Amino acid sequence: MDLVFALALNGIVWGLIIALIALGLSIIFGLLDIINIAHGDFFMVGTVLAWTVLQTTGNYWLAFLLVPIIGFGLGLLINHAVIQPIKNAAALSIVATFGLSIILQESVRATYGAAPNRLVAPIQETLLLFGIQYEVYRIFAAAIAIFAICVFFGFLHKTKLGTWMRAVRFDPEIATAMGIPAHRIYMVTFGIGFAMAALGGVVAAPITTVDFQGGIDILPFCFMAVIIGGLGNLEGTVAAAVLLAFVEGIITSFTDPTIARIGSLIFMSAVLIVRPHGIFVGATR
Amino acid sequence: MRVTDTYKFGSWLLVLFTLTAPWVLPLLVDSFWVDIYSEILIWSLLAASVNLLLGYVGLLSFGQALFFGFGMYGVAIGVVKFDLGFWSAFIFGISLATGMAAIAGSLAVRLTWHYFAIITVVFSLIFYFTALSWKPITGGDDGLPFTIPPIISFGDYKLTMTNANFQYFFIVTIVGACYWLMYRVINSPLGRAFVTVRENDARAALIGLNVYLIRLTAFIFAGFIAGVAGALFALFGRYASASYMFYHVSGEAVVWAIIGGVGTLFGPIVGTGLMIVLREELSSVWDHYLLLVGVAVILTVIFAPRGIGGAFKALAEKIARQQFSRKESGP
Amino acid sequence: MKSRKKTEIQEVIQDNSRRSFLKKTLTGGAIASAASLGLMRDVFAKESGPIVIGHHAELTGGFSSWGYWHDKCAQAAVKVINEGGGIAGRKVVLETEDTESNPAIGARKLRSLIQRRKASFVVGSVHSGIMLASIPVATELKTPYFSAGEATEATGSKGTRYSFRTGTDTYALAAAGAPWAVENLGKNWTMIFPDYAWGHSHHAEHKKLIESMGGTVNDPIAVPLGTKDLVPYLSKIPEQTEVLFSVFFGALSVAFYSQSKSMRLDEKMKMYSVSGTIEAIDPRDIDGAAEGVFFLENFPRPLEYKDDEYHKRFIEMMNIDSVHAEEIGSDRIMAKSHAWQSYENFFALKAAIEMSGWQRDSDTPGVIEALEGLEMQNSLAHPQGSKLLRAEDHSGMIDCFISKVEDSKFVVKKRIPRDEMIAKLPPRYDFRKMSL
Amino acid sequence: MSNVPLLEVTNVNKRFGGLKALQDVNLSLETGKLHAIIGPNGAGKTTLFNVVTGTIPVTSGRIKFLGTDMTNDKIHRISRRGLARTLQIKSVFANMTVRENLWIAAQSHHGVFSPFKSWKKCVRSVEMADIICEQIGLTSLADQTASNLSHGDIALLEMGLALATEPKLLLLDEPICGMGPAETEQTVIKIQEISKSTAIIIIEHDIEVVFKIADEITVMANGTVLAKGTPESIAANSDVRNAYLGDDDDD
Repeated sequence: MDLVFALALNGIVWGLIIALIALGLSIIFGLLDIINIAHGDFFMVGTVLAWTVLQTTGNYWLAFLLVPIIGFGLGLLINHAVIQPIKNAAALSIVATFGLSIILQESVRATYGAAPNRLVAPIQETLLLFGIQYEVYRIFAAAIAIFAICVFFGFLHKTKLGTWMRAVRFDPEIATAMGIPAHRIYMVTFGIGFAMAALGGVVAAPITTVDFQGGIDILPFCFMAVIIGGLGNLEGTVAAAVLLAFVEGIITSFTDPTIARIGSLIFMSAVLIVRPHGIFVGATR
Repeated sequence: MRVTDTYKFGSWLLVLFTLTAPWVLPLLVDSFWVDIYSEILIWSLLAASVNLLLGYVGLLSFGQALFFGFGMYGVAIGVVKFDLGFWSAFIFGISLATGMAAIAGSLAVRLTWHYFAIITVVFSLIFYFTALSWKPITGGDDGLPFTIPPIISFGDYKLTMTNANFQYFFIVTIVGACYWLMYRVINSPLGRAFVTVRENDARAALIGLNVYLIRLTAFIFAGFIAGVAGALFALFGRYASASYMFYHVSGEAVVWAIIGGVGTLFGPIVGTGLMIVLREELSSVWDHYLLLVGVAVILTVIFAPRGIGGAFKALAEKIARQQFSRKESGP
Repeated sequence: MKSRKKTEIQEVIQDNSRRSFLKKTLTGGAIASAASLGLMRDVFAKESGPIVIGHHAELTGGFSSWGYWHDKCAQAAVKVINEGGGIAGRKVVLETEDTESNPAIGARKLRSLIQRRKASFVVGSVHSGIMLASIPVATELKTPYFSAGEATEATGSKGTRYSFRTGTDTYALAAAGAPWAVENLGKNWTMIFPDYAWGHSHHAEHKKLIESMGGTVNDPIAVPLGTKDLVPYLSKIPEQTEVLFSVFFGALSVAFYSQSKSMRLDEKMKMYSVSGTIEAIDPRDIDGAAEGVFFLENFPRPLEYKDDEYHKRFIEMMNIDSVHAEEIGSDRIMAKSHAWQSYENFFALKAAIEMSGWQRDSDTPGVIEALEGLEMQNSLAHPQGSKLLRAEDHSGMIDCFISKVEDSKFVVKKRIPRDEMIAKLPPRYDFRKMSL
Repeated sequence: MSNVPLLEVTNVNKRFGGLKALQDVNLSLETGKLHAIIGPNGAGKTTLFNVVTGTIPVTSGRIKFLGTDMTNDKIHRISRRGLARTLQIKSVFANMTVRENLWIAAQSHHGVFSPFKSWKKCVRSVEMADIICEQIGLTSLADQTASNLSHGDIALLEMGLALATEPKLLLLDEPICGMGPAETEQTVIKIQEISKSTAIIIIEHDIEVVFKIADEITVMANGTVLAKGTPESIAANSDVRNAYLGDDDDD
């Protein structure tokens, strides 16, 4: 029985990290109407940047600060070079981001190399939790994720830029008519989306290792959260990510995990068909 | 030259090349290119199935690899587990893919656009994971190699795909039949209905078209084409593997279709051929040639969203218009 | 030829091929006589251009950290061979194609090697899927194909007369390591692996052996693909487990070692694995995550555990240090337990080609017959050690090593000599029944 | 037969969340007339069209067309029963030629979508397309892509799309909205011509036009029917004058 508690807790912790990454995916979809296939690679770039910061400065804590900033910059750059030119053909965004994903993976392989590396967590202690030795770092990681998510929602609701972002998401035409610089909002949004994925990378790197293909596997999970939460529904995304990891954590202790994984994919299809706006209806839309 | 003439000329050139390739290619370059060309033809069917959906009914499927995989596994499992002959295995594979397309389609085409793209990925992921872990049947990620049964055997005389020329023409015949079928369907009332739905689904329903049924028909047809591609590729490679069902394979097919030009019949062949040859040539030159592939994809989307086929069409139309106006202004 | 200055290397190789030739002729039989006839023919035949050997490697994609070394090995082998006068006096041309770690592309690249680059023989992939996709192609194009993947099928149910492997498969790895591990590490085993073929076949082969030795095997834990967080799976490992056997690959492997370490699993049980899970990874880079883990290896990383001239020269050629197998001037770690095959297989081919008197592709059946049962002596051509390419199932019978990571260094605890392996590994297939 | 009303709307309600778009709408329209529905913005006119054509489901109530209940039927089924409509925001198949546009509309009512026959050989629909082309006066533009047409021609083409389905009832949603005077006049003449053979319900803001062409007028306000009658009786109705027309009179 203890194990179930441990797994449930771990599910929430892991879910919060996923939520952070998925939130980036969700705002990019919600505002720019872009399905970002390269989002997993944004995460991966975050892990690589964290590794680089650690190698050059020897200070892990610096990565928490620097990497999101670099990520934001990269996001602006990519938005300018790739996303803005296809704004009128958002239909093709999947294809463009697919190309972007190839480029990001291959650039990392060309510079950083193909061998995986481990990043040692800045906190090494463990504590006995419901019968298993649990890493303190994970709890810290969850705290960082919560903090970042709160900062983001605070930004969205309390600042002018955030209000503008919500306005653009609600109705871009009216927002533009009201004098909101939609173009700049799109830029910032993409930057924030990248920054959040990159921060997710820093937070998760000590758990998942650093590898140029590290984004491939994280992507479906983020999509699950975004879809079950409702495409573009930010609060829903966070809730769904935590819920999914929590439920999967518990299910894993009873049944064959691959069946659990397939089960959650089937659940996701059902959500898409029956409730395309997610299971949390009426939250924000 | 009128637009249609330019088209006809291009198509005839393609057909002529295809029919003489086994003799022309070894003379010009190398016999290896005959096999590459067969492979391009097969993969172009996968791109064509994407094109059918995106170019003709306006649905972006990111999961066509699922039906490719079903066609492929149908053949491999048919041969390995059920001891089927060549044709029965081939038909089994295609039926499996088409059947799956009917099931997946009946759910997927309720959705459109982004939602549709995502659900097709999800469907292919479900079966990708299943195939990977179901080792006794699928061989898992190691895949399922098999020995190809003879196509026809009269006593000692056996005709198999191990004969290179025969294999080539077998592939050409099947792929050709698929393109002929697509050509017929696109120019049929049904094909017009596809385009109508692509253009404006709300209006299409208001003039009495059953949009759901039309989309479903297109989806099943595309699944059938992808299934044929998969079955052919299994026969060509004597191998089936779950890795062909991954969404990256679907993604590549989308890229090929878009680079070739969606909404044109032969666009997928052009796109697939170009990308495969490009990869083949670049890979021996530069280790990180994938960077160029990625850049090429993005540049196409930005500067030629209608692809090579679309650009060609526009050019042909421009030439035709110029000649037309010249004729008008002439004495 | 005579006037060319003989290098030391040349001597070693010639010495080796002479010796194996001698052995062949002495063992007698049709193959041997064919080989000696071939050799006679070779003496009188004229050179007819270079021999093209293809290398089918994972230069990009998920296996590229291994592929780098396979490529380097193949280049070194061809260099050595050409410096020593080539094969049967003919220069060797190496053609390399990248499989992108993807079976679809791999199969195409194999065709490219054989048809376009005109390779008469192919030294192939370490990726099991690519290997299995390639064997039917190679067989049909009647080209001998050496693979290095661990899936048993390649030299088993899916193998053909044209497929060879000098290294170990899951069958051999289990036979080599499990008996020692059951005796020395513990009798209660739990196996954890990703939910795909590689893991499952290791599980199946090990389970059989462990149970036959009176050990207990708990329910296996198959981790779904794409998992990042292993805690839910690690926490399912039963308390009574004495030996935790894991088979992960690449990044997931690193994740496994670090996460199991941070859960202090290594304090409760012995951890045992195969070389593939730590290949191309430096225990120092993963900061002690692999500390105390036992690995079954094909080739020890430090020089000291196979301290001979050939190993030393091999290390020099690879430009790696003699303790961690790290490339000098970069932080790449050699995939030593697998990559040697991409070096040695060229020499196996050299020996067989010279024995059979191969002239052109139509003579290839002779090479296959010569490869079947080929004895290879510990030499610069075979720095991994003496080995036998078994006639029946085309499998290499080699020495294996069980190492423990201590202080981020591999320390060999036990060497399993190849004769012991031969005894433990009865052939399960006989490809010689297939026609050529 | 003649006793059966063309369209019978009984107690239809439509709610969007808390908003009541239609409240207990009752309407019975006879065949062979040109009906008009007028009312201020937000009166529920377009919503009424939407529920009648099946674009959105009703919350409660029944809709009968030629005596058959078709409440919440599928859009395409309703269309095949003989109910065609145009949209307020003009919508045609932009990348198809005028002829193809009309052809597909005709074909959809001939029902057969053979996957193998060439579409150009479906003679009946091809002829139908030509006839409609003539009728709406777009014959000279028949091979033009629809996206190249002028605004007025698109409105005509949309009407043509509806006509090609050989409807028994045609719903026109602001057909002359956004047209210049010349185009308006031309279109109004077309509508009058069509009304000789097909029953029409028209939503129109241009009161002048409505009173000129309509046989019968229904006035809607706040989601309910306020009044129904001949143009004369509507003009004389004091409720209507107060609620709606009154403002016009003050000018």
